[in-house]
Amino acid sequence: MVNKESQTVRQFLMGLSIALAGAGLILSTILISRGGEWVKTGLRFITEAGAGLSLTWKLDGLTVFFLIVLLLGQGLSSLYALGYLKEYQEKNKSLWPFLVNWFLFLGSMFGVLLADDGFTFLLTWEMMSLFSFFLVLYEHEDPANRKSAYIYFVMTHVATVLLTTVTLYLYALTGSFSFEIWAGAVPSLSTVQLNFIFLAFFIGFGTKAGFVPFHIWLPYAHSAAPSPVSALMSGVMVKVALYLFIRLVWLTMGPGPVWWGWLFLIIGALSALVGILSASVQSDLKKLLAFSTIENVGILSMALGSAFLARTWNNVWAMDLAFVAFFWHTIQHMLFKSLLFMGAGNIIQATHTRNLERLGGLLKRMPKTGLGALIGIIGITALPPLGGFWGELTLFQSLLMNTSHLANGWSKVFLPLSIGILALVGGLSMATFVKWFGIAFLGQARSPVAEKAEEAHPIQYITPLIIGGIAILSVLLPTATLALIDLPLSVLRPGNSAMMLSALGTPLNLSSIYLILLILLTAIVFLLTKRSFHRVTATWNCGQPLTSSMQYTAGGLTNPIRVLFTKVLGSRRNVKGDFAETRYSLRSLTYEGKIKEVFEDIFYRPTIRGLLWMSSQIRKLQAGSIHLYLGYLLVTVVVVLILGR
Amino acid sequence: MSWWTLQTVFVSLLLIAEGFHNNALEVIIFGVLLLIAKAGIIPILLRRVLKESNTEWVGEIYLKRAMSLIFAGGLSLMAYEVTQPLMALHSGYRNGLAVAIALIFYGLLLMMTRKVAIVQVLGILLIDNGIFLAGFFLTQGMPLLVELGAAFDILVGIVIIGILSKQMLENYDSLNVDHMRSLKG
Amino acid sequence: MFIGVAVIAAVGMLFSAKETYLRLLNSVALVLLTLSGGWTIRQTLSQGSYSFGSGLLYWDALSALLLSVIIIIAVYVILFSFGYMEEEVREKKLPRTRLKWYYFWIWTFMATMLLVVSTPNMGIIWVGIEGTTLATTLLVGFYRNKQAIEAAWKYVILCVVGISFALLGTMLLFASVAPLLGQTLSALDWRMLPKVASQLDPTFFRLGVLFAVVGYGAKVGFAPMHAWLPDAHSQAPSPVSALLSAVLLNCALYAILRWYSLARLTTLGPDFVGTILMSFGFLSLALMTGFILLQKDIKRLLAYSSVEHMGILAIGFGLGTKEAVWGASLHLLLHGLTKANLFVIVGRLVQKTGTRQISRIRGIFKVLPYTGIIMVLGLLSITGTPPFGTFRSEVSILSGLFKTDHPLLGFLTILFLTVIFAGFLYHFLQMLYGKPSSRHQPRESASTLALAIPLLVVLFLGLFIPQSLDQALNQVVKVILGGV
Amino acid sequence: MDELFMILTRLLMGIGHLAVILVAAPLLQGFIKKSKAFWQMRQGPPILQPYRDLRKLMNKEEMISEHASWIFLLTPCVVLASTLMAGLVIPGAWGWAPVNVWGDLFIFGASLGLARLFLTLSGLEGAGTFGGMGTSRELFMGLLTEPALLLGLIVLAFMTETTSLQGIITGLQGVSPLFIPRILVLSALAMVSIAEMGRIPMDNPDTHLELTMIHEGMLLEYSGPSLALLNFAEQVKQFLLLLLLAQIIWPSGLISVSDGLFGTLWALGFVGIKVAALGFFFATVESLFVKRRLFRAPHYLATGTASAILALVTLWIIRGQI
Repeated sequence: MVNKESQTVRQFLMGLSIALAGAGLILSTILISRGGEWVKTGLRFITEAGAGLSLTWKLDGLTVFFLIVLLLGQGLSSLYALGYLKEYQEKNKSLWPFLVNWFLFLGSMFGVLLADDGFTFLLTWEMMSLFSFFLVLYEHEDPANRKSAYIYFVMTHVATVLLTTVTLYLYALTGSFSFEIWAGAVPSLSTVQLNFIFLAFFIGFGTKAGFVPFHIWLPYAHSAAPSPVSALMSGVMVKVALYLFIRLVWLTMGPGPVWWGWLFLIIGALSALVGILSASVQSDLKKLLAFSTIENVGILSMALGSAFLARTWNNVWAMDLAFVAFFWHTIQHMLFKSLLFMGAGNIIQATHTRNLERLGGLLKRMPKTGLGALIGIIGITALPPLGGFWGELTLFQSLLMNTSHLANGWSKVFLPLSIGILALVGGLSMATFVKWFGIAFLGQARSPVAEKAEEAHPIQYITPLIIGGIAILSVLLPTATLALIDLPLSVLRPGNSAMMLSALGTPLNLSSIYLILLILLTAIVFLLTKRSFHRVTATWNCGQPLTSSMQYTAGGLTNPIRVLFTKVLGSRRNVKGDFAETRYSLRSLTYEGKIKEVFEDIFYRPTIRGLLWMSSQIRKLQAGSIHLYLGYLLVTVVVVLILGR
Repeated sequence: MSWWTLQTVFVSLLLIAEGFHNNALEVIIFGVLLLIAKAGIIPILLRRVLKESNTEWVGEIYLKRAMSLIFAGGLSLMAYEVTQPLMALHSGYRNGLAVAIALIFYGLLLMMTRKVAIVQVLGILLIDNGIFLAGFFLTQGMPLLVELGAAFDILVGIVIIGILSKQMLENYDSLNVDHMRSLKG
Repeated sequence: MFIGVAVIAAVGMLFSAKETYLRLLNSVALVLLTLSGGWTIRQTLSQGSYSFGSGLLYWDALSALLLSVIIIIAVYVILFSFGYMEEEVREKKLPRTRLKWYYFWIWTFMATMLLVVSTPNMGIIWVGIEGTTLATTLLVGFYRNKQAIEAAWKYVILCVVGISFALLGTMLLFASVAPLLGQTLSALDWRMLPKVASQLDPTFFRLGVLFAVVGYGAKVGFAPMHAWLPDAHSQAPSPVSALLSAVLLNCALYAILRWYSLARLTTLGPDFVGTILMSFGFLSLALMTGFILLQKDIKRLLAYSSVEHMGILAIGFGLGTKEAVWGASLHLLLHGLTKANLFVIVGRLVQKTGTRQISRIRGIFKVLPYTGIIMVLGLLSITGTPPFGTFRSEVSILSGLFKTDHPLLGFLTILFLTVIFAGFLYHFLQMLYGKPSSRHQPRESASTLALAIPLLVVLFLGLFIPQSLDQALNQVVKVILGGV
Repeated sequence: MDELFMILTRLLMGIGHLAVILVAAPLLQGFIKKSKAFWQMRQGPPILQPYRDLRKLMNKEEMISEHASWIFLLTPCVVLASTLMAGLVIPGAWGWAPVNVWGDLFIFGASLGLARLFLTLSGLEGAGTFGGMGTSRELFMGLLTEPALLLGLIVLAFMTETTSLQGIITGLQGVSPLFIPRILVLSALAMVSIAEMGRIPMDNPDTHLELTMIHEGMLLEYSGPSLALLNFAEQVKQFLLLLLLAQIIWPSGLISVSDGLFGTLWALGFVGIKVAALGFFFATVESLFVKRRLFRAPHYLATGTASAILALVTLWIIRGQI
């Protein structure tokens, strides 16, 4: 039976969330259209927290851009959640924990984006982690989800240790939390201090953004969360972390040594490669998407790195291009990743499994979801005509310009190599998503659940289609998108960037032409070939009857990759054959491929083991014997007397 | 045990003597009270408890005699070391203070090494005496209110510990502290 | 005067063990306590200080802070323990006749604590602290089973021995003061002492302050002298545990603070005691991580976290910068509230599930949803997660660490806090979710949420700190740092 | 007014460009078959055979697997269309490409990528084993070829300081044909395009032996017009790759109006000769080598990538910038 009360609550609150998002978007568009100095200088708000502490907020172009991303994400995923939550409600699971934390989570993300001083930042940042943690924990019936949530929260907290340290360190140095004053004090710091601060920021935010090797929590959390939350976390939250890189490292710490840029670039490349490799061998519907998030964050970080390098080599054009690539990709990835997570959500609700090996042939049963997902994978694999490609093109261009701008040095080799890596990543991501889509939607159903799947609630397939529409629009009207990107750019670079944008717009402006031409050509070809009549028959299978077990499995499809990258993935296979009398006639064969979580094994497990060992040693102090305790007392007295003299 | 009683008597007599010496009445009264309380009530109470507990308490020690002697020696050195800088005291009193502090340390050591609950009580009383001795040597007696409070506290403390040890007898039917090791970690 | 109230109440408790009688008497006593105490606090804060009975009792901002903590928590805990103890009696854990003893000792305990915070005299304060030990011993051993008695024994032995060092310290102080102020009671009065602080004989005073800090430190439960604390706090009836953790420790710390603020004025210099405090605090913090990470008993978990928070307070006060001391004073209040609330709610939990083993408590949200909510709040508050007030106090303590350029110490402290957080989170997640293992499945009403009031206060203070409180805390800072 | 005229001319020229590609592609295929036959001492099919095959297939009835969905039907059109899009950025006979903005060299690879995406997807449509096999191997090949292709083009871009293919081709005229980086790049691109064209030693276009086939595996379910389109698209792709190589080896510059009609025709014929020569070359290579195992492919393509990187390094060394 359906619980009426919770239904109305659901509809009302989610409607509210959507309405708020819409209002916010309209408001920001008005603000932007009014233009004015605030884009550069920023509007300030102050809230008193008593005891001489005041939380300060600031709204400038950079913030507005990310706010728009956030609002877009909020609106879309709320719309989706409106349909998605129905299932919980039918299971009579209380929606309150979800709804309350949903709003608080969104609110705290707003806070992080608007924060203008260290304390406010810490406050909102921690709250963001906290409430997203609760959201991840929403499906707590499954112990695995609890574990994921725990890993997530602990990781973010460890990262926050560094952030708190730095914040307080700067506070101690400057006597104030305000970012401006920090920025003013930075020049007086020694390089050692600067580098330490930078590293702390890097690890702190990098963990939240999911840089390799701090990424291990991300696949757990993003796949354990309910799909709308995954969409929000992958689409928006990681971007918030990247935003803080720009706000605190680029704007506050100013130009640093060259190796900062290289760090961004290298870690970015590493993240992209590792992320997509792990994704390609995943067969968990949502884990795969989560890993691909790591990949895209890597690409974004490479864009940042290129920008940093360009600034240190004062190469304005490359810098602008890098940032255009960064913001463009931010928007596109937000759209496509949320779209894909929503598709995954539909599949999961329809089949109640996340395992690709049990899906198949869903396109026939859930055509509209499938359409959305198809748009999604074209976008996420960075193929024309959709947005993902044009972003990468700009990134390539900026890397090239950085290279040719350099007088000499090995950098001229390494920068192009990073492009090569990106190309490899592109190929891998195509393999990954062909697998994701093809195995799930095409061919035959691999299990009864997949056979019985039904199309999801209308809202749940309309939302992805809307997102697809927005994505296509962003390509059809590149000038509008570029105008949006101009906002943060004008904050980040001195001087006016509008002229530059129009000049540099050319390939991006081409995007609309490309799209139209492609569709045109396809249509022409379609019309010219008079597909007079066709017959539907069985697939040719050498005359054997075709069973669903004959198609390639998800594991098999990317097995070549698994074999090629055995070292990186630490993949192990173990095949057990059960032979009849001769080893040429086989009764049954079981194949089991494992992927080691390399980084978990290298870093994390040993650390935790060490920690627990230490605490077990410490616990031995409390042995229960009063004589021992008296001994402690005596020793303490003696030691204090000796030291205190 | 009886040794301790003797010591107490001695300490309190010292106080009374001091009282007569600079004819301060309250000090005398206090000394008398102390004499009654410590040399009278407490020993009786402890004996009562002891009778009920049929624990023979020989050799229930952690440290060997020799070891504990060494420790004691070290601690008394420590006490001297600590008290030497107190130049404001004239040397006799200073050494006396050292003795007193050493006495406190011995008490602690005693409590550490012995297993029987009662001995731990003795240890406390030893420490207590040490403190009063120290008080005597430092300043001829603290303000009366404080002295009284302290003495009262000790008295109550002993009573409560007595009650506890009765309960201990009920539960463990022995006064051996060594049984009580269940609370760990 | 409220000391009188407490004493009278204590005696009154002994007459009858009827439920109605006890409830009535307690309520009356609480009302009187609140009124007189509240009035005193107001007087104190408005005039800066307030004395009573020809200066025999004296309060300044610091005492007022402690006083308010004592009163608030006492009211909360005693009101809670009505229902709790009745339940215990119903479950045949206790004979009804013992109830009167329970309240008797509680109120004696109250009286001693009130004495500690009301007297301006270093000697009397010692008497009071010793008194608290004695008053609580039998409460710790209240269930009279093996473990309870063991805990009580360790408690009383260790504390009495420790405290006696504090007495020695006091005597040394007296010895150094007597030549200046004479052999009178007022020689130990800290309205007098600051005037002569600079002329105190450093040799005496140094020895004295060392003994005093160690002695009272044993009562506060600084590592490694904390050994008695988890035992006592875990074996006592939960309301008593709440009082011990949330109030008594603070009182012992209060004694140290008095010495500290005096020592800052002497020739030893402001940092002498501060350094000792900080090292004790840091040691406690570091050691507690281990105990908290691998803990099987939920009440012990809370007890160890009390030690940890005492460590934080010690660091904060020991730093001696305005900001840090402000934060520490705030933290003292907030930790009291939080810990009291946690012990109360956990006590209820233990009562309903019948076990203290974390591994046996599962699926609280299914069985006791409201308790679950309160526990989540408590978890967040005790681990200093925003937006709770503890976050703010800890941040200002930490920033003190950074400002006195110990960035490394600061980093380590944050790290330890995080490890402790991880431990807490782990245990609480285990308990909150999963399959409820307990046989009986008690349902509960939303009225449970009323128990969360202290936590809500903490939450509110995290978002906004009212003017009055801020001023009060600043006065406290002045008292401790000596007219900074 | 005149800009409208400009746009119209541009459009017309673009259509012409595409038309040339469309017409020439099957011819090239026929020529290559012929030259292979020559090496195998056969007479071989007539050069115009590919046209006939296409026409025949266009009129055949089409069969569609019961498991297939609309993507299966859409694929041929998209593949052909996106291959043509790739054609838009390659300067043709007159050294002019319809799309020439900076960065368009990336568009070439990406458009081929789009084609590959749809092809691999519809390989899975049939729910059979062969399609899956083809898809899996094609994806594997794809991710190996892309770095080599991109790096090779990038080196050229550095050589000529532009990232538009047209600019590169015109720029290459100024570079000596024996310039070492250029040769290295050529070898890299040649290896890549062998893989991309699906020829020995990577793939075997002539057989349907399931152990060897990659590209044919994905096409296995197709028949009739769709098959025609896909084959046609393949031929176009092949032509484009050869054209690109030809232009890199011996670039033909932008013609101007001054050259007159003869000049334009000559340019056309010239390109034809270049491409034909290359085709013959690849036919030879194919006849000399044998197909390799799939897991040898990485080594092969790694060689390609390596030579591209080598080209980069040597370029900087020669320019004295390292």
